[in-house]
Amino acid sequence: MTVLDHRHHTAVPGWLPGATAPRTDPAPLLPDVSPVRVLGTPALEKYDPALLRELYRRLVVGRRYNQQATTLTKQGRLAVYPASTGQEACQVAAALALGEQDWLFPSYRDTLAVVSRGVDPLEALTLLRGNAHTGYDPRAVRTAPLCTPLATQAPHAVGLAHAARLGGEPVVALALLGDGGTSEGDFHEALNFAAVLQAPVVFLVQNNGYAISVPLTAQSAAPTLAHKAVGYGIPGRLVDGNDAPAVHSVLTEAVERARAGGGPTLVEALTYRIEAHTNADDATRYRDDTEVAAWREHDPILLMERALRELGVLDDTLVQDAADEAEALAARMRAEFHADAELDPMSMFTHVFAEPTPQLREQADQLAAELAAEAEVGHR
Amino acid sequence: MTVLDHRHHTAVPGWLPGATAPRTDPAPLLPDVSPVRVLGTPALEKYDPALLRELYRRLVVGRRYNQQATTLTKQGRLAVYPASTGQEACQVAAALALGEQDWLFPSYRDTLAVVSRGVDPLEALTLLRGNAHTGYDPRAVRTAPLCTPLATQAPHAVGLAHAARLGGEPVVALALLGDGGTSEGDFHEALNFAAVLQAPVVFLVQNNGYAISVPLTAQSAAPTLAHKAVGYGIPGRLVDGNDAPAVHSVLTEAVERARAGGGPTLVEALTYRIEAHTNADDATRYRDDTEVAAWREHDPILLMERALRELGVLDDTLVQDAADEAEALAARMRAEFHADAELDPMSMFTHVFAEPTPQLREQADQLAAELAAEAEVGHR
Amino acid sequence: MNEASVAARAAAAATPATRKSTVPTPATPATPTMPTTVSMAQALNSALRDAMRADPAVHVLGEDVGALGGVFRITDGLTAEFGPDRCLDTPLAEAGILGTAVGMAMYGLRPVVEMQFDAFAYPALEQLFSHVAKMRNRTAGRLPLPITVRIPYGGGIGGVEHHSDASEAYYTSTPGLHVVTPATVADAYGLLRASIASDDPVIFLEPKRLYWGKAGFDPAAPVEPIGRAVLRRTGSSAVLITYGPSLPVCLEAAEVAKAEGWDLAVLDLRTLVPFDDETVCRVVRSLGRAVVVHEATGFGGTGAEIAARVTERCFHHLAAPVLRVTGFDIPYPPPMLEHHHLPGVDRILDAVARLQWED
Amino acid sequence: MNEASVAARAAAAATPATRKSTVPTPATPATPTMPTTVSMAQALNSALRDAMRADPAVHVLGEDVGALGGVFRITDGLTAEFGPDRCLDTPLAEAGILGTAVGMAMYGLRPVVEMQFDAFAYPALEQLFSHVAKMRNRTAGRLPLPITVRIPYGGGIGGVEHHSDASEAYYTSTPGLHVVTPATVADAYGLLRASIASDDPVIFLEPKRLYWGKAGFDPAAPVEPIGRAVLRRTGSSAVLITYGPSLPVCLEAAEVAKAEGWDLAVLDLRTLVPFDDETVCRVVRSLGRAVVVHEATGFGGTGAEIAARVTERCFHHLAAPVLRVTGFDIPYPPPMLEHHHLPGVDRILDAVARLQWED
Ligand SMILES: Cc1ncc(C[n+]2csc(CCOP(=O)(O)OP(=O)(O)O)c2C)c(N)n1
Ligand SMILES: Cc1ncc(C[n+]2csc(CCOP(=O)(O)OP(=O)(O)O)c2C)c(N)n1
Ligand SMILES: [Mg+2]
Ligand SMILES: [Mg+2]
Repeated sequence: MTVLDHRHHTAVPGWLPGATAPRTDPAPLLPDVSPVRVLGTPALEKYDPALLRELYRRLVVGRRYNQQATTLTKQGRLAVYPASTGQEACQVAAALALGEQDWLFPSYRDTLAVVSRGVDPLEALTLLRGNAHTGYDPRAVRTAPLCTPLATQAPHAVGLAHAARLGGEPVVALALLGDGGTSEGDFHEALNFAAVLQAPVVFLVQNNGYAISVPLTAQSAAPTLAHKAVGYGIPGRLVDGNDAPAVHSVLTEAVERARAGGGPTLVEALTYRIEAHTNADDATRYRDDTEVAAWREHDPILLMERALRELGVLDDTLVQDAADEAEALAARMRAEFHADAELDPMSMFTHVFAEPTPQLREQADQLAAELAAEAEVGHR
Repeated sequence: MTVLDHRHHTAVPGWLPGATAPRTDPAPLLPDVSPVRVLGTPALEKYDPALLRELYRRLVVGRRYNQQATTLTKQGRLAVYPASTGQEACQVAAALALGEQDWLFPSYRDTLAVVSRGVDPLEALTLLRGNAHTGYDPRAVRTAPLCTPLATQAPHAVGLAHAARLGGEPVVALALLGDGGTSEGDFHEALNFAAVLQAPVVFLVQNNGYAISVPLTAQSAAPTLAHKAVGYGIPGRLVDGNDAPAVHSVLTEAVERARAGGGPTLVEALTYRIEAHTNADDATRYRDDTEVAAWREHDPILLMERALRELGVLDDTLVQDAADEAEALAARMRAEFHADAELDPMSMFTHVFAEPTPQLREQADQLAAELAAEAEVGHR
Repeated sequence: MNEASVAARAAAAATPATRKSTVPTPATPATPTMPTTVSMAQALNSALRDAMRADPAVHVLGEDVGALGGVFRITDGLTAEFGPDRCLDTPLAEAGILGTAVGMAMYGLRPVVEMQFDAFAYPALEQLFSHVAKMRNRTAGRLPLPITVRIPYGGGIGGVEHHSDASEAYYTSTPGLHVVTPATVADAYGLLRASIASDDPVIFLEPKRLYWGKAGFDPAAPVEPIGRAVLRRTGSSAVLITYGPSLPVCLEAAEVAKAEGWDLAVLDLRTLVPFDDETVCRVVRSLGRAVVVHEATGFGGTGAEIAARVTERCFHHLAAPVLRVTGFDIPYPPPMLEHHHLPGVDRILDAVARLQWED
Repeated sequence: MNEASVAARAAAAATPATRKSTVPTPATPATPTMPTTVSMAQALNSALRDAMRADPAVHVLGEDVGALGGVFRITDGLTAEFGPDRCLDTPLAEAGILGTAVGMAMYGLRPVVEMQFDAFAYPALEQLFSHVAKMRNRTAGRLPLPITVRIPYGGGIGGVEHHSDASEAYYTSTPGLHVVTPATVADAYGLLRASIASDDPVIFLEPKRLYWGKAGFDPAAPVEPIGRAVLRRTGSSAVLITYGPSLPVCLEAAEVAKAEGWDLAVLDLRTLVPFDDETVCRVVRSLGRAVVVHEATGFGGTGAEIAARVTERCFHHLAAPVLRVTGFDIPYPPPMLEHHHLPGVDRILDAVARLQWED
């Protein structure tokens, strides 16, 4: 069967005057302008308590992961760390909304989502530690490399999802993006390709209010970023990004629609970057502490703990268990990152091509000779 | 006064939960899904008859221009011609909607708009004749060079409009684009910049149903291309692109809103490319004659003549006058293009930089010597 | 200039004795209707078709590659034979096309991307430089990207601005990319098959102005692999080192040079990356004089690399500096002037004359 | 390595006698608080400020150039002094930034664009290659684009992937662009002022790893104009030809070489386009031996052009081939390995040793 048959170049429907009805009804594509929220609302009661507890546990562990990684930068064990502190609900819900066969396309800020997907922190953090570009096997864990050039991972997600669909596999790709990333041309091209191909892909924009120092008001004049969806003919959804169950349910719905052949969805999650852009950034230059303080009140873990206790699905034991697991992870990270990374300079030549070119072989020989000479000197 | 004061990095409004109302009300931004049309409707009666006659006259002249240019390709006097036959209403209305101080940013298909703006066909067509890249003085005629890399002229229009606004001049920029061009990243980035800067710029997408061979259905899944506007927080408008007064009025409204500080507008005009993509294209490979025939019935000149006669603002004399002017233009084009273009190979070096580099001077000397040697041989 | 005769001459000049195959034996036989004399465009079309027949992972995507068959008809008939799933008319967005191809390759497909013209590949350069060229390396070999990016390049066809850029330097100076450019009909087929079969990304530069030149051609005949230069004409005086669009003019110059007493060899590089130092240096050392010819602008052009590395490696064999004959350091001129920009026979022979024959 | 002392040494090595000014006399005096010893970052900041004071047509735009002052603080304080109209935080889209700058320049402004890092200029390459580099030419001189594109480039600062590309070859091989790269504090100021004052587009490459090196500096002191190379150290054995980020390591190598009996000259190109053939060839002819040093990958790098053109022009003065010491032909490695990739003193001296001293 030809998947793309519906695109066959037959007549051009709807473009003769008198037949200008839209190709898609825009109404269902438009996001509700009040974001989906379930914490603190009766909707929460419909959730599986096991899922709620799982989300909570992962949030707590995730927060500790963020803190530990930030500490490691101060100790010089990580070169740089873009923390997702405050955005853990998005990170954790993104990982949980995917099945094992699905693919995650993270950005540099999304190591927590990668870790939540089961990748060891030591492997997830090589890029930021500085010992290797990508520390995990993307195919094995169905997670693309952390992507730094903004929005460039979005078309990759589309291509992978499209290929999987052509191959008849029920794979969904989830691309993580920031509010700033939505301004890049690649974002636009990816959403348009996804819509035209009806690729099983979900785009999650974590709108944390800033692209480094640039606030959203200087980034976009859209009613919401989710409103961008209608321009591609796909549904847009707005969700409280600090409400883990809400993010999870919006993403799950989008993932399942994509898996069922319903095409892509754009989800905007409203959240906040509590830390500076990275440890190298000075956030006092562009935002007030009062703003941060206000968002600390809307902390995803605080909200979650309060709501789950109210609902009666969380007790002190579970809270303690989560805290213990978090500490265990932190301890493991400290131990692992305080050991020096193993480095092999010759590896620089190994994976440029399937086979090194004659030129690379020459250059590798040159470096090997230099290293041998240095070792010689060191030895003497 | 600081024009961009409203973008000052103060608080981030609307992003704390409980305050998630959209930054712009989306409703007025959404296009009406039935395109604006005035021909054949009572609305036409509200138009200034002088304007209607002017539009008619220009349409007739424009059609003849398209035909003559196409003929010139067959005679080898133009290297290539992307005709706007069938799209004359958009071309003519675009030129007329602008004041003299305004700037037009045309694509390769828009030479008729350039000519309608007052540029001599000989100058407007150098690119397609092959003797020079740009034949006119863009500053003198406030018309950017014909742009071939798709959508790349859109950010130029934004930058120029923004600069004029900063300079306090009431200049509006109008960028012409095709349906295919809306898929490019530059389209997206330009619209976003325009919206954020509130630049006085209007984007007119001539949706002629095809990007070379690719039909709109394979280009976009949007309800209409005008729906893309809402994702930038600017108004989108849909208009019958073969209805010259309707295009003129939608554009004029957008231009005047921009001039008054109301920001950018995206206009989609529904039209059809009657000829092949260019004379080098074979349209039978991807579309049916029946489709073309249907659109010939909805011809912009046919529609206009019928409606104006009905309204009683057009008579045989005016029709004849327009036809005469069209023939005069065609005759002038034949005469001018049948003369060989004057060419100066040394001009290749003149405008690379303000001052030729030493390297370019050497290379110019080399070419001059070669030409002298050739002339010598020719002379003997 | 007669493209067909030049191409035929070029094909004849190849040395069949040294040929060996890297092209995988097609699972299905080559198009049975293959004529014995075909244009380079037809050979490329056959290569795509045969590759798609041989391997279901091969997918073609780009602008107008479907019903139209591409503006140069290189993909003619592919959608008809393989359906739109295998040969996809994409939306008009080159970064999107290449980025989508990256994702497809991550999944395990073997995408062949068509860029419509040289300058229209520029929107995709971020995807190319930051992902395509680096993905294998940045994942320690775990995510190779077997993508072929076909780019019709160069001038000489009367194209208007942005349609004639010889853009190879952008690719050759980017580590992680193979850069291949055929100059003969047989190489067009053989090198494209080899590029598609390669597990590394290949920038496959198609010389537009050779598309219509015809030559006798047998798709089953093996060609030299990627990475090997081929001597198209032997000679005893000096060697013209060239590739792609400039091979015919070099062969013509060598012909004309005979009258001036020079017996010029002509070396067709075929692959710019990886560079065939061995063959190039062997020829240069034996002759002691070399001129590099390409139509791209000279400053920072690929010819600079060729001249520099040949000089580094053959210095004491050189009777004269390695000279370069290239396009001028200017934006590509309007079509009516392009013949003044492109290296012609006279300009090549002027350079040969400067090879210090006196000593 | 001590950046400050290297920069100071570099500044001291400049030959004041040959200096002349191209920097327009500022309408307003230079920042009165200018300390006598400043970092390159501060000098660049002063250059922007002084240019903006001198000419209201100068506008700065880019990502985070406002309140933050840029990630490297080069635009620090500009929005505070000139307001957001003159120093604009743009949306995050490099093609949009450069395309908007093109439109601003068409209107008559003199935009200075900041690209945040080398690899993040790639999305803007279509605008750069197809418009910025060509606009003057394609309009027969009627639409010059006096745009300066500032790009922090190169490695050595422990940056993660995509933050350390030495991308100059893409720019130097594009006709229509000037390419300037300072290596000293004084040049950072003087060349940036001259670039902004230029009526042609200038790619202004700022060596990231020299940002924090300090040197004594007087903004009123004239520097050599764009297009002139400067000998930073005289020598009698051979010359190291370099630019931007590699100047300090070349000066260091020259220092170390003394112990091995070589008296090396060090030539700082300062401008890659237009190239100063005159100065470079004068030095090479007088010494007969040269090594080109840059950190960008070697194959197709700017060093190839330098080696090729120097050889073409100085062939009979050369005692040895012009050698190149460059980064390897690999994607930029992770920070913990970068010192193995970047040319160091030993690698440079190894090349010097290969300059065939025996004859
Ligand atoms: C193409 C590109 N341009 C610029 C940068 C530099 N940069 C890194 S992060 C960043 C801000 C991103 O903001 P956003 O998308 O909102 O993500 P966040 O950091 O808030 O998670 C910028 C400008 C980049 N990585 N890629
Ligand atoms: C960046 C870029 N990619 C590809 C092309 C080649 N090309 C020229 S016209 C065209 C189709 C444009 O379609 P559309 O925008 O609908 O305009 P139309 O030709 O219908 O007026 C294409 C693909 C180009 N000019 N620029
Ligand atoms: Mg953000
Ligand atoms: Mg169209």
